Amino acid sequence: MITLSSYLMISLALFLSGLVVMIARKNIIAILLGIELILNSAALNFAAYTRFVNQNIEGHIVSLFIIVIAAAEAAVGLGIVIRFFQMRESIHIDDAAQLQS
Amino acid sequence: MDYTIWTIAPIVLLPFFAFVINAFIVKKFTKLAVAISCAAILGSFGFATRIFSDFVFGKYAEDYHIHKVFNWFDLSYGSQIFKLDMGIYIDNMSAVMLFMVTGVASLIHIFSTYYMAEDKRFGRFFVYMSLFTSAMLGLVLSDNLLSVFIFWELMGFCSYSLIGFYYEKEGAGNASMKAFMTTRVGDVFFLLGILAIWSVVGNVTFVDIYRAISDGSFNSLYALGIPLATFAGFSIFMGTIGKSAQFPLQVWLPDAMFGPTPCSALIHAATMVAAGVYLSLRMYPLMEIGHLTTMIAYIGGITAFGAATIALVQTDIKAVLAYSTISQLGYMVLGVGVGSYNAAFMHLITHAVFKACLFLSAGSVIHSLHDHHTHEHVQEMPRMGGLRHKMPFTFWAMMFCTLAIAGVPFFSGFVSKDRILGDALLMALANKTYIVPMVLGFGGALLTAFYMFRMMFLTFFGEPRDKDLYDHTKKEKFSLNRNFPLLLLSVFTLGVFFSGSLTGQGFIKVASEKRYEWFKVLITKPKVEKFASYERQPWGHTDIKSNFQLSEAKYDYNYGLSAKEAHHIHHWHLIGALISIFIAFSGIFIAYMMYIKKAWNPGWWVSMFTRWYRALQNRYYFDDFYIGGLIKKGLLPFNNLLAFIDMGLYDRYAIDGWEKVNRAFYTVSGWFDNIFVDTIAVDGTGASVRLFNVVLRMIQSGKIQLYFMIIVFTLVGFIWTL
Amino acid sequence: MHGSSHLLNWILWMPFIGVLGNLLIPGSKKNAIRYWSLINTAITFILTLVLYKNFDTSVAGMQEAYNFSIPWIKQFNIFYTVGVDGISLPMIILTGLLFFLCILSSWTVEKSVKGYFSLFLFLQASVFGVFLSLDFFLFYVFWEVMLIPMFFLIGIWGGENKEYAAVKFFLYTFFGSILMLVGMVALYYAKGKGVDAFNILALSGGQFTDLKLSMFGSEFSFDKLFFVFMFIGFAIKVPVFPFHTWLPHAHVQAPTAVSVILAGVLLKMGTYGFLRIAYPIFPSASVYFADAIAWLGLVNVIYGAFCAMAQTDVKKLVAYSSVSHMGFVMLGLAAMTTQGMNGAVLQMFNHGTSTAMMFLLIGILYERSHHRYIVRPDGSKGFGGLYTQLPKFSIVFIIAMFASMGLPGLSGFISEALIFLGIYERYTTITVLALIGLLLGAAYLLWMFKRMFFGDVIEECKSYTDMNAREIAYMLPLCVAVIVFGIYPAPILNMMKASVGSLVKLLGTY
Amino acid sequence: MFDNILFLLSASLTVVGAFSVVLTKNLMHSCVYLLAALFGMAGLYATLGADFLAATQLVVYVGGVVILMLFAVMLTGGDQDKENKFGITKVPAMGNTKTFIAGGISALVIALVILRLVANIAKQNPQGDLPNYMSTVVEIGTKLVTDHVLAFEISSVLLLGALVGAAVIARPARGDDQ
Repeated sequence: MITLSSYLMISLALFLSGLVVMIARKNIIAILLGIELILNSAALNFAAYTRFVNQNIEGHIVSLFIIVIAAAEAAVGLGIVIRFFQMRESIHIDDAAQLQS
Repeated sequence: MDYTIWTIAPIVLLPFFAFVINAFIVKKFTKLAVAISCAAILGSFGFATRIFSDFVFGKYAEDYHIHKVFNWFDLSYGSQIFKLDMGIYIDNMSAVMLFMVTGVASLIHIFSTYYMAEDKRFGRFFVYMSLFTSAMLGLVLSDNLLSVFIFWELMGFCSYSLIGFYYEKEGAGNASMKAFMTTRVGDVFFLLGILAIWSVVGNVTFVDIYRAISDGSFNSLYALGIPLATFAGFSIFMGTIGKSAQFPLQVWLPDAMFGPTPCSALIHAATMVAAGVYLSLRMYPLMEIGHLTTMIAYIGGITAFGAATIALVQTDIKAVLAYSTISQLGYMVLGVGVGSYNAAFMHLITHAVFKACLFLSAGSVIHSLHDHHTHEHVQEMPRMGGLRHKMPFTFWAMMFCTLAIAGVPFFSGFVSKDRILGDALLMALANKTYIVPMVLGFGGALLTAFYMFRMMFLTFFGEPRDKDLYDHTKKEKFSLNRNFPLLLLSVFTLGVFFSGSLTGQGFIKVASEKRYEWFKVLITKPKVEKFASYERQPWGHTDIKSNFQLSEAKYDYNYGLSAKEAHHIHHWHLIGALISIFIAFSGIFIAYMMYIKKAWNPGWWVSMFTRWYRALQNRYYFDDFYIGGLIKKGLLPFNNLLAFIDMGLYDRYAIDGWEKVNRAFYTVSGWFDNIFVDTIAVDGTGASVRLFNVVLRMIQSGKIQLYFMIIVFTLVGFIWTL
Repeated sequence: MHGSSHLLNWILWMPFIGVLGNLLIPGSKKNAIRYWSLINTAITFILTLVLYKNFDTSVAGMQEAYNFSIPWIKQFNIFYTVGVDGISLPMIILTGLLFFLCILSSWTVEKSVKGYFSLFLFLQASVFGVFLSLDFFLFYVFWEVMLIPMFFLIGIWGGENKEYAAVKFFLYTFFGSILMLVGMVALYYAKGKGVDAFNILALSGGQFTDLKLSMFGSEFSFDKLFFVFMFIGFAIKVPVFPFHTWLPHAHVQAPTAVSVILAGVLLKMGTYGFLRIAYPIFPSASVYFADAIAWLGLVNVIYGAFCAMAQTDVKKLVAYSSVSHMGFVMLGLAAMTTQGMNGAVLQMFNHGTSTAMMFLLIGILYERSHHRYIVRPDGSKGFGGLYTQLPKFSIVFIIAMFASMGLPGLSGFISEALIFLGIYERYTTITVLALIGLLLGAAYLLWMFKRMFFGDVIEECKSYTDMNAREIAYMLPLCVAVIVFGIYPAPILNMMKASVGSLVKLLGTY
Repeated sequence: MFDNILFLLSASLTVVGAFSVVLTKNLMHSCVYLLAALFGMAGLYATLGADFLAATQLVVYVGGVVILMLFAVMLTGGDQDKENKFGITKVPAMGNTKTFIAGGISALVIALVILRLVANIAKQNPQGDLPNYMSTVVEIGTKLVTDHVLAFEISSVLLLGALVGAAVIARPARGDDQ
């Protein structure tokens, strides 16, 4: 039986995966991957609630915006990563602990 | 002329002013100072003679007194009365005493002008002598124990100064200190006695003490659990023991011979040491009611005999005389103890005369004998001998005195000593406890005769043992200041001046009783009951001479007893006299056999009694015991210990220890302040900020994952609260 | 303000004028400072004599003519009140005399002359203040102020261990003062903080006899408790036995003149405190504690004498003799009889003169020898044959020594005899034991004298010169005093007898 | 039935992909697994009737973002320093046990919290109407230009900004040799 809970559980699994990736990984790109996962779990929730609870399209639109933001974020984040890599020759997150170069 | 204060006080004041004046001028005008001293004492002698003649040769009354008082100071305030009166008190005894003291002192002053003339401190000697004489006379004139004590101590000071006269010598320092300290032991007791009496009588005038005794005020009063009369009497008698060099405080007197010989004659033979006996006589009623006479007799007997034994082995001429002085003082005390009141006093007077003469003669001998090698005068008898050819006047003077002290009949010493011994014999018969003092007394008499003649024989007879010394000695020429005092004093060693009878006990009556038995008539035990209604006169009062004829005393041959009882006494007195005579001659005979005939060898005796001989030479080890034992092993270590406890322990730990306690306190409080107040409370505020800062800085690590975790947990917390 | 004469004010403030004068004189003009100080103390001494001349000996209380009182700190009813009676007058004269002589004896001080003389005069003023104050607060202030010049005089001009001695002196006395302060404040409150709450005369008379005080959960007798406080405060100054150890240190380290003042005047402040404050204010407690005082006095006498005998330092010996002699004063105070109390006050005066002589003489000797050993630590003689070398000195020394040991005819005897007469009936045992102190007193002094003065002149002493004119000049008045008051003590006794008598009468009612 | 199969497949793909992203040690692999997870997501959108969303998911994520990621990985590949400039050994780029424990605990905690919330929802178990599988494009387009026009415009500006920003940031600094 596919219920709201099923989606929510999947969403939870995605969120937790993203969370663990964000915390456990030291690679900036990997962290970005975690962020993507978390964003997706949020988007899935919106879509699931649209389907099971209030039946209007607003949830899809929010999910859509999430995807847009995720894309923007990925673009900017990866740009930063590249730039950071150029400066430090490293994408280790602990090397990025200073406010000043 | 009647007696006002201005005819009595000069007796004391003349020598005193001489002292004051001389103290200032002695350095520059030595001769003048000496003259002033001599003039002063002769002046005193004049005033004293007047009193003496009035009391003795006048139509005297046996209980007549001159008693004048003035207020020394008065502390009364409101109802609290405290007055201290000082006064002059002259009765028969003090009149005789005054005469003796001034007379002997005058002669000794005169002799000193010969003896001390070459001394570098000629003048100073007279300064001390004047002070001493005035103190002694003051003592005699005193009407109360406190002023007796004052003059007593002043004499002690003079004695101290004169013993330490040759202060270059280390020994003089020791001797003077020893003399002062030993007598001071007695003096402290004396003061205690004064205090005890004061607590009963409220006064220490002789008159009031007698009155209190007759009132029975002393009965049933106790001090420290002892009957008060005994306590006070004993304390005062301790003063006598100290001053009169009685056993066990006799140690100082032989050492006192460090002083110049005339001062030995005056102070340590004739007057000051006799003052102790004088005090005992004055306080005789107290001793009596305090039941102290037995003890006094024992002390007197022991002293008389013990000192005589020591005198046997002395070779220093002055040491012999010193021990003989102790011994004779012992006889006086024995006399006090056996109730032979006037004989004791008579012995005091006769002894003063002949002992002064003996000392002066010894001084004359010593002064003549001058060792050319050591430039010192010779005092050792083994270096003398045959000196009677060189100094005949001295020899005869000394011979008379020796006869007197040895107890040869017709001499004063026999009169007085025999009476003491006779009374001792009587007492021993009546009371067995007195047997020991009696035997000691007779034994001492034998020894006295022996050692005195030993001294005479060794000094004046036989062949000169130190030829060099003998040849350098000039032949004595009669000179007024050297020989006159000797000869005059030696004249007064004749018994007739003191008693009309041969022995003073009625053995052979020479003349009518009253005129010639003046001593027995004048000097009687104070009859305390007579003082019950006695009034004293104010200072300015004039004692009318005609009052002296109030009631004539009679010489009572039978002592106021029945003829039968008196016969018993006379009987035993006679036996005593015979024993004395026998003893005296035996002593002389032994000495003769030993030192003139050389039939008996004294060395044999020495070898027979080696241990005793050594004990005698060491003065029965008294000095060793006192100085070596009590002081060096007892007092000084104790002092050092106490001083160590005081500074080394008490001060260092108990007082400065507070510093340690304080340090502990301030360490703890400082620590507390530092740790709790400053570090924890004050710095803790800062530290907590810093801790916060450390934590926050740890958070603010720039590590995004950490931020993320914080966000997550914050979020969790936030959700949890929903 | 009552009383018209300012004589007491002049006496009290004259030394301050001297201090101000000294401060105005440049420090390089040493002689000017010395002469100015000498003149100043001479004037003060003359003023005290004027006071003596006009003194009415028949009055027991304060002399009306000289009382002077103005408010000082009105809020707390503290007054500047000065007055003189028979107990304080001998002390005032003694103070005037000794300071005058001490200035003379300090002529040879070369170290910071200006400071020395200024502090010395300052000390004099504070001592006068103590003896003249009738306001407890004023008394206390002077009592404390006195410590300041003493501290510096010992601490700067003293011997090799001066800092220790100065600090010890200061702390010891200060400890006592604090207890006294507590007592003073307690009295102030007990009296209701009124106008007369600090007035010694108004406080006295035994009005606190029945007052109770509860503290720490139990009840205390007010007068007994604070008598003990006062007692300790004064006893330290005397010094009474367990509190005596500052004295040898202070004496040994202090310069000559300061030793003289310390022994001659400052110790008397303690016993004066008893007579002026502790006894009149707490008469019942005084009577209650008389036994204890007597026993402590006895311990002082004996213990001081024993300790004195063991000393090898002359000054320390004399210091301990002071302990012993002040014990006699305590005995006299414990007697609470006319003789005893008069004797005690007389002993205060006499000890002041005789011990001052001793210290001055030791100072004279020290200027020649620069040491004070009777026996050096290595066992050799420190002095020997001084009698031969210094005849004048020796004679004065003999007078001082015998006066100190109480030879009749010199001043010490009468006071000691009076004390003994006073105490015998009440404390026979104590008297007997205290007499041993008299014996020991003679012993240690004579022994010292023997070791220092008799025998051959030792090599070191051969360079010593006899007393010079200045030294004779300042010894002479004391010699005269010692002898004259020894023969005829009535002038001093007459001064004090009414005042002492009224105090005895007060004590007699309890 | 189809829905169920689709859901199961998509869900499996998503969850397995997500977990693989977590568990793999290789960054490139993890990107690929992410791709798989995103595919699954698209399938889930499809089961929810969000066709446009599924398409967008595929286009934007799978076609854009993940490719971008792969490029970035390749650009920044190579040897990484094992130590930082202070000489301290760095945690490995793909994490180690400690970091995974930290992550795991965090995940556990938040999982519990969220499960507590989800439990309530599961009890209610809302069941809306099943989707009719109509196209949502019209409706979304209408909504975007009507109700959500502002958000739409802002997101476009955001995208533009992101684009420009990424280009600017990634561009080497002027004068920079690299």
